[in-house]
Amino acid sequence: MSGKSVDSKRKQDSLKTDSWSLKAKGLCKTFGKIDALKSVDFDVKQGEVHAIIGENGAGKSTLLRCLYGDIHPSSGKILVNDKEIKMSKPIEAKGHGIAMINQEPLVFNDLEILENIFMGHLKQKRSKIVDNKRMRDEAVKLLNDLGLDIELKGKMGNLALAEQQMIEIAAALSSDAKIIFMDEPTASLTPNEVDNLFKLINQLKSTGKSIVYISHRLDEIKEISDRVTILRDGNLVGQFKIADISVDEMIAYMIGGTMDKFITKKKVKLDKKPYFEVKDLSSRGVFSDISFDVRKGEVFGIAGLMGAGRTEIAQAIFGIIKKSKGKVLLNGKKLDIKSPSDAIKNKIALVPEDRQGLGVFLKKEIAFNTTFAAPWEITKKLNFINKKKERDLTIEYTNKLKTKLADIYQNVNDLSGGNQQKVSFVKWLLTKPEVLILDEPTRGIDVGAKQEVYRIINELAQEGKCVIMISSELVEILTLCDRVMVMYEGKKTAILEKDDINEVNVLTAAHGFATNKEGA
Amino acid sequence: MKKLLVLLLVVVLVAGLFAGCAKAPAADAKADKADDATKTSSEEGAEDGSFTVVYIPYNTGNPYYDPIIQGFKDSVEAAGGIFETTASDTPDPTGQIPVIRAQIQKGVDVIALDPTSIDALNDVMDEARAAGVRMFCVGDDVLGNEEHREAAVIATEYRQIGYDSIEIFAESMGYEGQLAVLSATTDSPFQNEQIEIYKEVLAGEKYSNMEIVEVFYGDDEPEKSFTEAEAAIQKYPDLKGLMCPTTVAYVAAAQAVENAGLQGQVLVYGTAFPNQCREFIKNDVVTGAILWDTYRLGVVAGEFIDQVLHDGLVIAEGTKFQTSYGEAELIENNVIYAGPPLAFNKDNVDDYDF
Amino acid sequence: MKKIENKSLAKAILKPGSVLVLFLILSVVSGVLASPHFLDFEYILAAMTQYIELGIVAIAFTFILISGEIDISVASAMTLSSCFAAILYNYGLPMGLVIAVTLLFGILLGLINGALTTFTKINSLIITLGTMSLYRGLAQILIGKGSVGDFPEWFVGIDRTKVFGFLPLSIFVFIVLIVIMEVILKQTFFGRKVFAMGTNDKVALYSGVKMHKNKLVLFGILGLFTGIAGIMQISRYGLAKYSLGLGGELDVITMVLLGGTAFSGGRGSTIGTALAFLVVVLIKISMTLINMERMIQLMIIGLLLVVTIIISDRLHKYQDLNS
Amino acid sequence: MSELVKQKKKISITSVRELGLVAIILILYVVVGLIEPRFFSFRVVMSIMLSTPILIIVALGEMTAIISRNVEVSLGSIMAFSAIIGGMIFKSNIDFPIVVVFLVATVVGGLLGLLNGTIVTLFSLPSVIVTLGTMNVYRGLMFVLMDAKQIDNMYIPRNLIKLAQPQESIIGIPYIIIISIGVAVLVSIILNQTKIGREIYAVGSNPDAARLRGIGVNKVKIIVFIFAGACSGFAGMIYMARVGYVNPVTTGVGMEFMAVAAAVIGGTSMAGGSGKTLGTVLGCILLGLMMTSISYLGIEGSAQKAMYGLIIIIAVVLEKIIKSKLGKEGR
Repeated sequence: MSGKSVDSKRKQDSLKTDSWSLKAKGLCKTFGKIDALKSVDFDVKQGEVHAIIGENGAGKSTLLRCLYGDIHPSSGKILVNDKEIKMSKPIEAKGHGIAMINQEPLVFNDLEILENIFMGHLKQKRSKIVDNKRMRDEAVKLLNDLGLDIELKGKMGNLALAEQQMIEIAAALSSDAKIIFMDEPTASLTPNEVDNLFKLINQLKSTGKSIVYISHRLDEIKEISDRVTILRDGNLVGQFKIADISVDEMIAYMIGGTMDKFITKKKVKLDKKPYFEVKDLSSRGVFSDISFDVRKGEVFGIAGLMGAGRTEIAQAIFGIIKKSKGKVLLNGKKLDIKSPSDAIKNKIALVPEDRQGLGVFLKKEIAFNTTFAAPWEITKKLNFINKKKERDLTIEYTNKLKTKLADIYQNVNDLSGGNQQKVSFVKWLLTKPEVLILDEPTRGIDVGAKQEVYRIINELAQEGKCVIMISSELVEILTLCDRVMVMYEGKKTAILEKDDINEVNVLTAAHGFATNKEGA
Repeated sequence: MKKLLVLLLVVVLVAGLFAGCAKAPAADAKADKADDATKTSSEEGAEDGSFTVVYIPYNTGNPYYDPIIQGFKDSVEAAGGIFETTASDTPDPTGQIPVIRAQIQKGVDVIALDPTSIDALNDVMDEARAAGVRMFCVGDDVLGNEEHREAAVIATEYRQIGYDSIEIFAESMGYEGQLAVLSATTDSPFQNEQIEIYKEVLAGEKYSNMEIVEVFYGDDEPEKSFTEAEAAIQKYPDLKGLMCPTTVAYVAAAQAVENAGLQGQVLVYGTAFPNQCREFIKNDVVTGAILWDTYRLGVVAGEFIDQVLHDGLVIAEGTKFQTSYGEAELIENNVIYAGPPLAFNKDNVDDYDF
Repeated sequence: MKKIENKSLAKAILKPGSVLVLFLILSVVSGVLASPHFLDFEYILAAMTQYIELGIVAIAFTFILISGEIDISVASAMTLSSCFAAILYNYGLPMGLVIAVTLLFGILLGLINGALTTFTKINSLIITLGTMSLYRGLAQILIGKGSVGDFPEWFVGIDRTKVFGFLPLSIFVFIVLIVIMEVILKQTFFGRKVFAMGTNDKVALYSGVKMHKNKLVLFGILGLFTGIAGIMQISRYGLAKYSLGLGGELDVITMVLLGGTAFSGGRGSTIGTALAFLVVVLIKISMTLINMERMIQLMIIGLLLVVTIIISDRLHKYQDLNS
Repeated sequence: MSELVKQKKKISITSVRELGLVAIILILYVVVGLIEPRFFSFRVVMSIMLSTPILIIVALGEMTAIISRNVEVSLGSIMAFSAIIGGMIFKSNIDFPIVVVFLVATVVGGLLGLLNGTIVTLFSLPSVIVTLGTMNVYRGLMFVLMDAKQIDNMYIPRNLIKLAQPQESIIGIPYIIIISIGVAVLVSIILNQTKIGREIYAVGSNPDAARLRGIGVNKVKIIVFIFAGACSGFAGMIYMARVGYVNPVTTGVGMEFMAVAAAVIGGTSMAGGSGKTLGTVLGCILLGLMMTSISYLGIEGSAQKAMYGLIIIIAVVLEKIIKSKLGKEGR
């Protein structure tokens, strides 16, 4: 009873609020040497869905975090109702009616679901005691709107990722936010859940709320949003009414001109027999029965949506997460890989996706990083380090990749994103690998650096290495790969041969629908 | 901004350091004077009367030493000397050795030590004497290693304490009933000696109706002693007496009895300061306590050292000398007893304040 | 006055190392101001031997901290080893053998900590908080309240046997160990792994570092050093006692952090720790010389620790910004 | 569906811990009783209960700190410090209203906690190391304050000591037990029923999420430290009532350690975000029972330290195993 009245009251409030707006003027943000945002203008009107698109590292999330007060813009200003506001903490953004739903749900595993919904704005009785009844009533209402039935008493940690995401959305709604930022909210949702979300979004629009929506799924953008802002490498490259722009145009703007302009695939003749094989590899609860093979000189792509289990396959092969079943063969002989060091011994290398978190030691010298994965190259007996050898090798390899650096003894975090990525490459090239697994090799680096990376990939193929490339960027998949495996929720949905590799096939398979060339 | 904070904190640290040292110049300046004196004429250096005595008790924060230090100070300063005291926080050689070394380094004239170990301190004591420092034990002695110090001033003949206390207690118990002992640690020599004496005495005819049921050990830790005392009371419902040869245990036992509301049923006796037992005596929780005059110990020690340094008092068995409490004598192993035991009860407890 | 100080400090801020030098000067100055008996090389050496065990533990502790772990059970482990040795000797084993076995025992204690942390993935601080009192308690059980002594002549007095006629043997050992460990840390690839693990354990793992193995080795080394320290402790006192070195872990942590090792790991040097050892010891010496109350000494050491971590923390952030 | 099943399992497991503790306590009590029949007596139960209040109050403060992903090791010093302040007031005027002194001690504790919290949050430093330092700083301070002297029994008002005496009690339960129960109830209300209480859990469970939800993480942390300090200050008065005197060197040494042990045994996760008042109280009772049994059976007291250490290790390892069995990582 009371719950209903409260809820309807909330609606009226938000309806009553006379039109308001959020604007950003000339936002800039630099991380160390990298410009994440270069003077970007942005604005949201009341009751609209405004999408932001762009490739990884184009600055979408950075923009959102600035608007949410999570990070301070280096320059530029943010205005609410044309009044400039200064935010030092998210708590202040909240004060301005802004709520945020993160890419990976940030939740309190140890707390009850109910509390997860209201944490940060818990309802109290006059006695300063938390009013569980009132919150429960509101929560039930919310979850109905979202078409969920989840036991509110349960612990958050026991929910599946998708459910956690929905709870986060519920949380944002419960905070009476006027504007909600959604950073790839559908990344881990099933089509069914996505529909519910969209229903909800439309309902919110009708109640005068605004949504800022980030997604890689352009079809979704087309479906749900009113306007779209396109970013590339931190620059604002365009802002359109959704009706005025087609998906292809969006892509063109995102990658800056049509793809073949800057990616070229060097032809390499592949030998017949597979060199590196994976046979029904499984890891409990993550992915299952994955089989594929790679020939010398081949670039083998793995495509799929975020959370489809691509990275995990790489980790399983590399001995970081446990394999529950299946085997890995190199040149016909079975490999027993329990840890990365085993993998390295077997001439396998993994250039991980999270460069700064997994790829390089930011606070160590370039030389240190370059030689770290290949100790045998620079150590004498009693594993003393041969400083001269270290220097020579570092110089040789960094030059080979045209890494721009002042001094091989400077720290890696003084380098630009692209050069950091090159160091991460160099480190692995030094181990003289036969098989290279590249996880999102161009994530968050500028166009120039991307071309460099593509060049390196081509060269590696020409040197007859097996290259396995995991990528979310269609462009790369479509142009660089000889064959592509597409995954959906931990399962292989297709292996596409050269001629079948096109956007339609990849995306359909990536969304879990069989392609005509299923499992070829 | 934050850098400023850092600077501020550095300044604080520096301040802290010097605040800590602040005491130093005052105390030390005097020490230097004394020290120069000994330098100019190390042998007969004491002639100008100015001499430095450092007393090193078991540990700091131990109220037992307050009166000793007071008496020591009074007598030494009366003789025109400088009295200092310092100690470690842990009552063991780890703490005492560096402290003693520091005194040697400062070239004080006399080190008066209450040894925390009968054997671990031999080397450092020899070091001191080799460096021309007069080495005495005050309070306790290094049994079996007497050759490493010159003489020892002991508060009283501790065995006598044992005999007196058990007799007084037995009398108050009416020479009958169960008796438990709450001691310090399993290997503290003084307490163990006392317990032996109790047993020896209770073996006698007159005490045939009394028995020591068990010995508890409180490790001289307040809480532990307290728990042990309670355990003793509950374990032996017919318990009539708790004998506590250590002040910590005494307070704990008295408190436990009072808390249990067993005043009069379970008697408590043992060693304690007047200030510690006064309340309990007034509330009839205990009949009294026994100790020795710790102030007197300090005075006698001071006067003895003064006479050794300035009146050529020979340190040898049988030597007699005058103190403000009368005549004292060096007995076997150059031990001096400062005075007789001192028993407190309702009547005399208010005459003392320590 | 203050201004000038601030200026010089502001300069010093630029390099973490210089803060250490500042502290060193500071401690000498305050020592000299405190007592005219302070500046006496022989005495300082002699006094140093009273804290040398902690210094030795601090060397290996530096490694652990750089690798991103911590072990606050070191003082207890040291004392437990010494008590263990004493018991062995009283069972009639020859001293030489006792020493060997004790060192192994020390390694074992370290490995227990290491195994518990690496395999359960529980924060090493919590584990060692437990073993800190476990080890101390075991020592107490082994020895009881008393002390065990009567060691052979040749063994007792490592602090009084001199090498080159002036240098106490224990200090000599200390110096040798520093040199060895500094070389391992800076010149070998093992040293690199130590830094790597502390800088970013995930990157280290991805780069093929066997985390479990290396962490175990590190805890083992620390254990070995506590064993050595334990032996030296008995040799110095001529007896073993469960309460010896109580609270030493605070001194050790202070030395290591003061020595410029980042609490978060990935940065540090044994040379720095050695200098920090000097600072702490000099301060302690001067404080003891002026008969400062022991509690106040503890307070000042505590203060030193807090201030030190604040400064080192600031400096590292500052450096990352300015590099 | 499967979630619901999981939840049931989780719920049962958490409540299993409290039940398990009760069981362990009973079993231990019975076993000791069988060895030493006199153990089965009201007096003994009473003295076990009497030995816990100080620990309970400090441990609840420690628990709060741990829930917020901090470890406070200066609580023992804070307790002693507050007790000393209280004692000095009584020494100057023994008739000073006890309630006021309780208040003063609590405030003093809170202030010392505030200092810890400020240093920790202002410089974002690990709380253990900071409090490890202040632990000694506070000891030193009170030592200077007292000029190395202790506050003797004679200066403590009888009425305070009466609080710890069975004969002075409501329906046979001494006041300090009632007080400690009161504190426990209060703490559990604060932690479970108030906004700040829940935010403390949130901060411990996932600081980043808390920050993004607009919770002032540092504010919460500081409040936690103040709270822990205040608890210890209050406990200081209980200490005076029970032990009857305060000594700047010995009082409250190792208290923080016992407190951590009690909290961890009670199921407080060192990873932060979870911990129950009831569990911690039971943990305290278990430790108190152990202490009493040890002296009762005349076991060499030296075994105690070792046992506490062992218990802590076992407790955390069990915690971990249970968590991983649930397939839920305490991040």
